[in-house]
Amino acid sequence: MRHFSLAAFCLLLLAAPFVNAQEANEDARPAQISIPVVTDDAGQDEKVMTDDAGTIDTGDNAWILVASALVLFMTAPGLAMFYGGLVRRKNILGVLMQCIFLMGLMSIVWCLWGYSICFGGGGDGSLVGNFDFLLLENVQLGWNDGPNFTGAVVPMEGSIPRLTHMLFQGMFFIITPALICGAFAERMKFSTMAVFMVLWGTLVYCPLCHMFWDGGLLASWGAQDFAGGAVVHISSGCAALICALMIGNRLGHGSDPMPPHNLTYTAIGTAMLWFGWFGFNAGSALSANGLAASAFAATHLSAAAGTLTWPCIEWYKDGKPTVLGACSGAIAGLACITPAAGFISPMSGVLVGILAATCCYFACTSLKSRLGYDDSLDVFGIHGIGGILGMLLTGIFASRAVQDLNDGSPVGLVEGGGYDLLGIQLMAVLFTILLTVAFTFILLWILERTMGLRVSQDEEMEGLDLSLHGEEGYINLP
Amino acid sequence: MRHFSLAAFCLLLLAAPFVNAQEANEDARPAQISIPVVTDDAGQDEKVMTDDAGTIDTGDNAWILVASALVLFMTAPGLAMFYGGLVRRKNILGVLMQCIFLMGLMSIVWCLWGYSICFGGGGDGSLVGNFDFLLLENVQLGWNDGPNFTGAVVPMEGSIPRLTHMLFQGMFFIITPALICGAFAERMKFSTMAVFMVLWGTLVYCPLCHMFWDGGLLASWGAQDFAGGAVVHISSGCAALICALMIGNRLGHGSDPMPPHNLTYTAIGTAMLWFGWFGFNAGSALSANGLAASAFAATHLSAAAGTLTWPCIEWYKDGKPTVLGACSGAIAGLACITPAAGFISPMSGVLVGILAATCCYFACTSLKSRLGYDDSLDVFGIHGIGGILGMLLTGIFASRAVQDLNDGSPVGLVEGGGYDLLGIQLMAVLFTILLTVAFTFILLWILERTMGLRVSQDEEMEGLDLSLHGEEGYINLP
Amino acid sequence: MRHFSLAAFCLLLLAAPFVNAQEANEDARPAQISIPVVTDDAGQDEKVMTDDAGTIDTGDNAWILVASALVLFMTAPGLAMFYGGLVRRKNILGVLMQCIFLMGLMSIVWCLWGYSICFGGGGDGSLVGNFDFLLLENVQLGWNDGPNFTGAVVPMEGSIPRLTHMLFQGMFFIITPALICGAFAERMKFSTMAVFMVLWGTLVYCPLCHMFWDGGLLASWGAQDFAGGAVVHISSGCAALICALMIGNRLGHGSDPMPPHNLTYTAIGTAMLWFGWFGFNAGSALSANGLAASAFAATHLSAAAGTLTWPCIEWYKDGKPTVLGACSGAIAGLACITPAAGFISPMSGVLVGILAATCCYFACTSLKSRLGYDDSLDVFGIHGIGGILGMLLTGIFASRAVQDLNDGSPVGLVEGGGYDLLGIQLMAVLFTILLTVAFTFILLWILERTMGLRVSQDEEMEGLDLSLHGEEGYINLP
Amino acid sequence: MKKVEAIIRHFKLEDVKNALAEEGIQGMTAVEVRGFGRQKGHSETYRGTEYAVDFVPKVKLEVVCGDDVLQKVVDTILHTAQTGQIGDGKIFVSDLANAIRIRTGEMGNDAL
Amino acid sequence: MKKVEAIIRHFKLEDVKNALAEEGIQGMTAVEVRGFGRQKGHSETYRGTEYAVDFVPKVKLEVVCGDDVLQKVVDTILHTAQTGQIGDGKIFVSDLANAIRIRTGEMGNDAL
Amino acid sequence: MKKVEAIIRHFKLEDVKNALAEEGIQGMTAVEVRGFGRQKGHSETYRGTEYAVDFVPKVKLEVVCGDDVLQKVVDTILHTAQTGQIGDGKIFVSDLANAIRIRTGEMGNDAL
Ligand SMILES: Nc1ncnc2c1ncn2[C@@H]1O[C@H](COP(=O)(O)OP(=O)(O)O)[C@@H](O)[C@H]1O
Ligand SMILES: Nc1ncnc2c1ncn2[C@@H]1O[C@H](COP(=O)(O)OP(=O)(O)O)[C@@H](O)[C@H]1O
Ligand SMILES: Nc1ncnc2c1ncn2[C@@H]1O[C@H](COP(=O)(O)OP(=O)(O)O)[C@@H](O)[C@H]1O
Repeated sequence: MRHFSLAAFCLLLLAAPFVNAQEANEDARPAQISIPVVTDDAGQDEKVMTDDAGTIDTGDNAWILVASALVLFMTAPGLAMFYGGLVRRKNILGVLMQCIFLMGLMSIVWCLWGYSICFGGGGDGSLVGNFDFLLLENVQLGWNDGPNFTGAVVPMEGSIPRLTHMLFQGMFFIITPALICGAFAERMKFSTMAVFMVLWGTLVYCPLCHMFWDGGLLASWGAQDFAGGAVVHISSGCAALICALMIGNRLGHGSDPMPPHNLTYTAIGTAMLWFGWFGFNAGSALSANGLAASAFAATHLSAAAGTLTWPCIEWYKDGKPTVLGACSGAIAGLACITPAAGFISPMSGVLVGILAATCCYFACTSLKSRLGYDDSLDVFGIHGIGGILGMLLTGIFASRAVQDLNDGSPVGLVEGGGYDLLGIQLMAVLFTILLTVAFTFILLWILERTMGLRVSQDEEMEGLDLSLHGEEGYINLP
Repeated sequence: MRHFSLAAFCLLLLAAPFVNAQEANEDARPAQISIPVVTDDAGQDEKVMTDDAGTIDTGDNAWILVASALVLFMTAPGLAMFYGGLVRRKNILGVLMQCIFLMGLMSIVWCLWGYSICFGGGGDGSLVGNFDFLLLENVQLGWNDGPNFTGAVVPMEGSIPRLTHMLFQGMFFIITPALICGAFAERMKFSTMAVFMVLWGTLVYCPLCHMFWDGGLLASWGAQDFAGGAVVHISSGCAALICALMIGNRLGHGSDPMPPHNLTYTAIGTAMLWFGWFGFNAGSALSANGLAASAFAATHLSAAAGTLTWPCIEWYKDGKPTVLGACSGAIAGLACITPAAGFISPMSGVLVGILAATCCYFACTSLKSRLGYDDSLDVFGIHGIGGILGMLLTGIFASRAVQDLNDGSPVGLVEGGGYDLLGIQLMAVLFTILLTVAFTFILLWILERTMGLRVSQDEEMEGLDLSLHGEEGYINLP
Repeated sequence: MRHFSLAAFCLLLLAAPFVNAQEANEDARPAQISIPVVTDDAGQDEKVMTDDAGTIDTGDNAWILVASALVLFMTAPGLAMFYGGLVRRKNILGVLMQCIFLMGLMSIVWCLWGYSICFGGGGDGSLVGNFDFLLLENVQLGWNDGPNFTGAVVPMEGSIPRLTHMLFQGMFFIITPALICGAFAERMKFSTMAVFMVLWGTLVYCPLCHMFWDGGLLASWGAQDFAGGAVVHISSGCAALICALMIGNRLGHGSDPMPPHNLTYTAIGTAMLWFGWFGFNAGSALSANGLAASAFAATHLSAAAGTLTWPCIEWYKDGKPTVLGACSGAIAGLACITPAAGFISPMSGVLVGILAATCCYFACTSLKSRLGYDDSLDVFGIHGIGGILGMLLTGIFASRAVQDLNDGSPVGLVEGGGYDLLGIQLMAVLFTILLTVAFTFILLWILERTMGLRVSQDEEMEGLDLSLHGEEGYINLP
Repeated sequence: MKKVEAIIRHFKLEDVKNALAEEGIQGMTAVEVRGFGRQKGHSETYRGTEYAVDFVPKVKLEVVCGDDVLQKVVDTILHTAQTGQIGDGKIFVSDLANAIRIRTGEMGNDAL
Repeated sequence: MKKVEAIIRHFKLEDVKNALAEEGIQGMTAVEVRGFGRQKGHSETYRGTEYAVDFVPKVKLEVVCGDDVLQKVVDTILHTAQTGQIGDGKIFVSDLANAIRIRTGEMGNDAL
Repeated sequence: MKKVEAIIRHFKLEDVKNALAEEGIQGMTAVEVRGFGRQKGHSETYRGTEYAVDFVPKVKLEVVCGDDVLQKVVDTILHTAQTGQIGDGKIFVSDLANAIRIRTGEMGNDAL
């Protein structure tokens, strides 16, 4: 009964395309013609079957399709296991459910309106995209009955079908909200979580994504975010902090022990995230070119450096290197290299990883315990801090050898490009933080007063697995 | 002693190529010349090394190789974890063993005769392929000593080596039997299982595969099955139903609680299946083209819609959305979109997912409990029903924009193509069900009277892990 | 305190690039010009942005990037789960930590000097590579300010960027040491392990790698190792044997039961290794061509045959086929086909798999128990024996249809190429074993006298998870 | 008051619990245990190394009851848990000095 | 000497342990158990098949103590483990014939 | 009849079981427990948050035996389980009113 609001909402959401999909198909025909990059829309006889071999680079398309799969793999099983292992046994399914349900929910939002708001275009300096791609119009394959050409058309984005681009970017739209879940793990109401994520995705993620990656405001400033340091990590990290502050600490936080219930899952999840991150970062080259290889290498080396650094700090300070430390270091390195991967050289990635692990280590240990908030799985400490650091380091290490942003002049601070880029990056970071914090706060404020953010004390005590989902993670009966 | 029949059988099977492989190599040479698509078999000097760069599209080949790996990944760890989590702890290894052993067994069958029976050609309307590809003759790389050309030849299948095609399709030959295992989980004799699968694969899967995908009978009717809605899901689903009926219910079914012993595995397995399914469906385009992207998108959106729909139904009916519901919905959506993925537009995939989850939900809950059979892991309820539905929905949603089946005229019911395709699809579904049910019944009937289908009561009670394999899944001793 | 030596060492290691990286960037410019394969370094106007589309084959690059990711996936989660499941519960994190930490450590060593020593060139018959690629100089994208061309240059290796090659090969540099960890599982000091691996990688792996794969000594003999039968498997297997002998048996070995604590992990890990091995072997074609497809198929069929053979032997001998047997057989088949994958036809792969599983079965059961050493997870029995067998079988089954090594004349023994190749392979195997055994022994001898190889008895009894890392794998408190 | 500890087969737990509940027993506690006894364990073989598992998984059910119902409890368990095969388990009965319900502080038979 | 067995809620274990330790109790042993009682379990539904879990997870804490401190131990547990809701658990007290410290062979109260 | 409950170190279980079996003890039951005592637990640190684990894993071995063999059982356990280090555990002995073999219904010493 009391969850009915969301149930209704979800059904509504699901029903929407039922009404519109066919329209979309109808509408698509005339509109398709105006797509600038259609394949072979001239110089062919009428009634030609889809022949896109001329323009699609199959290598690029293969790579981005694989990268899309890899990014989905990051959310589940990757993040699901990483986070799942860190909570207490009674909440493991709560975490898994958030990840898997978000895979469904955000994908539907993405195809309905998300992609359009992000990548619909909108001109230089715009804040959101326009509605050209609503319901995947002009994205899915279309049919052209025009005078010059009759046949199927494949809307393109560079050398790959726009559908591939939509898929790849759509996977980012899943993992970003999923990352936030770490902040309110073990106590968030499921219905509120779902509604919050739909709104947050629409109001925070989409504009940021557009502003950085679709020629929007921040892009027009010259801000650079290769694969989502700001769009994904700062946004989710800051949102997580606000979530943690507004939903409050877990019952027993600070007094009861809440050790990870299954560090093997966390370690396995880390490795899966690392694996998937290659798709995330190297896929962001949108081509299987040298840039992709460079981003791949930078990503790998930063992760590697992080994996070494964090446990070495622990070793030095506490006498023992921990598995969770190695995992945290890897993720910190990966989050931090994300904005930089396609701008800096792989060897600089090693430095990025070292700095990332060091800063995140202190954020997760000293800072958090001093401030006392319960960002349960350290989303802010790792993704927030890592993302901010990475955006700034991009300004420092960016090299024209990797991407020639300045017509042949040096780019980053280190290679002699001056403070320009660093300054812009700083502004972009501040902008991202502000926007995220403001919207997240408002959304949660409203949701707290309407649906409520938190499960009841009894439910929290019983564990979300039983109280929210009526299931248990492990049942060892014979 | 009493398992000796299979042991012998297996060893025999393994010994076969020992005898024949070299013959194959010998024979291959003259035969190879007759392969229509050899690479550069003219216009080159003698003694040229393999040079296939001219004809192989590396992008396509890369994509299908990756897709092959992904489809294998579906069987294990994907399906192995998905199914493994659903059984009781004492049978977890039984499930894993079935999956892994089948990976071995079916692959060997495939290279010996399976691929040839499926894809050997045989002309319009044929029921099985011929024996041109036995022992991978004319599939593996060959050596040509002919008058015009001396050197290695790469048999091709479109823009990819036939070997790649063989690999990709071979992975389907593994997962289809593995899917059936869900029906008789926790009680099937291992030796009988192995023999049954070899026979079933040969007598049911191969003909169906040929008839749909190698220009056989059903293809000549015009029936469409993009990636295996009938060949894989209806066939395994219906076989599963017959298995469940003939082997009988588990001891204690209906009285003893038999909850999933590890839903975390099931959830992780689901995510892995989703990931692998991209290879399954988008790989079925056999190219990294726009069709692959479209099939990928349709697959993803259908899975997403299923993931939302099933738990929302539970939420509405029982008050709690469950993780198993989300997982089941995802799999239902994926199974259902399989035949349709390359014919319908991605937005229609959303509808397919919603319908799939809804129908499968009722099949797994109301229908099964009413009829009382023990299809233990709901293979029929999800794959059977999902596959049937998907085949029919293909007739409804198929769009010429995705595949222009009708020379530019509308294809599916919705876009105005009339009932033609839908009718054919219905016929093909009925044909598939009939053939599967008949052969599965006959095979099991014979096996029941010879080897026996079921382990003894004691063995079932002790659990298959110990009784069949002499091992335990989890040993928590220090 | 007593681990300080390594801590210091690691930090030093990490600090190194801090000092040198910029130099590298500076130095790179003039050096880059001398790279033979730079992209479009002539015939273009000045100030051209990186344009590598002309030379990079995106299909090949996509495939090798994916393959790199797959090989990393082998180490963790693949090997980590495979090995992790086999130890006792109290040591699971010890295993995971070794894998994950090595992912970090070896990657850093690789980019600093490893790649250069392996692939720096050095002329026919050389023992190690030269230092051209130290700190990824001439590997990462460079900037050229020369007279003919100003812009970014992408150093190439065939049709892929050298960075891609570096990444792919770097993943081998991770998994080889990780494989060794199985020998001294549950008792090795973590600090010593780290130092040993850095030295072993540099002194054993790198020279072997260079001698086989970069035109070094063994290559000049004509020895063939497609994907690492000697470089990876013999080297790790033999090193493992020496480790097991020198570190001594686990406390209670032979008396206390030490069954695998989680065979489900082992089974899942096996499937993941199988999946990743496609990247390992088929990726070693360094192109998405017909050879890649052939290697992929041979790999798959050998794994399949091994998966069948091992449990069938058990079935025959002990009455029950086991899951661990199927997994071991798969890995044996995979290890054994590794050197042969790109030289023999897929059908021969079936035979390789059968022989591999048979030999490794007897090595792991009869041989080991007779000799009494505690190679805890059978690294020698599976990888060592498998690798040796595979190298020899390459000489027997190699076929000119797959790789025309002899200008059109038959290659392997079976197709009539005589004993030449077999002889060379045998010599190469002996050389590999000798070199590995000698260096491994010396390294361990020194380390035993300086850092100590083994944890204290108390630490071993308590389990490495708590004693070395201060964590527990599974905490089932509420 | 008596404490009845019954070591039984796993798959009998539900039956025994239901039978006891029908007899009016309102509470009981179950623990996973491993038993060594006449019922031999099994041996597992991992890559040729045999490993004898002498302990077999059992469930121990603890029921605290008044002296009056002791016989009923023991009989019920005896009947429901019996299969007649070696390894059916044991019932151990011991005296209990006191029982207290934590929620209310009630003592003795009232606490059950 | 007495043996006190307290079946309590999971999340009370730390509190009870700390409270006992403060009272000078130097040792105790905890076991994971599953309890059946007035506190109803829950029902889980897996693909429409409902499955009633009558046993709820509890912890059994065993404390062996001298007769003199028995009351203190019982009271401490009673206070700390109480929430007032059904399912708080029970305390069972029984006599113990002897206690021996394995390390030293000490017996009786000295062994605790 | 007596019930001997021995809380011992994990890795001593096999030794103790074998030693007891050699002494003619035909049955026993083991449970995983967590013990709190003089032997300090350890502290684990997860991302800087220290978490003290006061309970250490132990095994509780329950042996029911006739009064005549009690001493032998206790001595055997004492000798086999001893390492001399803090944390070796305890042996608790209590009286048992009755023992019944479920399979046959035999009572008392015959049931063991
Ligand atoms: N002396 C004993 N003390 C404690 N537990 C015992 C004793 N003897 C048997 N048990 C328990 O009873 C179980 C069944 O005993 P067993 O001898 O195997 O069969 P049965 O009771 O049918 O003769 C054992 O697994 C063990 O847990
Ligand atoms: N007669 C009994 N014998 C053994 N354990 C009991 C008995 N009655 C209750 N218990 C244990 O006490 C726990 C709490 O009992 P319950 O009846 O649910 O609540 P309350 O004690 O508050 O009335 C049960 O879960 C069970 O473990
Ligand atoms: N009073 C007690 N009641 C129940 N169990 C106890 C008691 N004291 C100790 N134990 C158990 O005995 C174990 C060993 O006790 P400990 O004090 O650590 O060492 P030692 O027996 O060598 O002095 C503890 O872990 C605990 O399980």
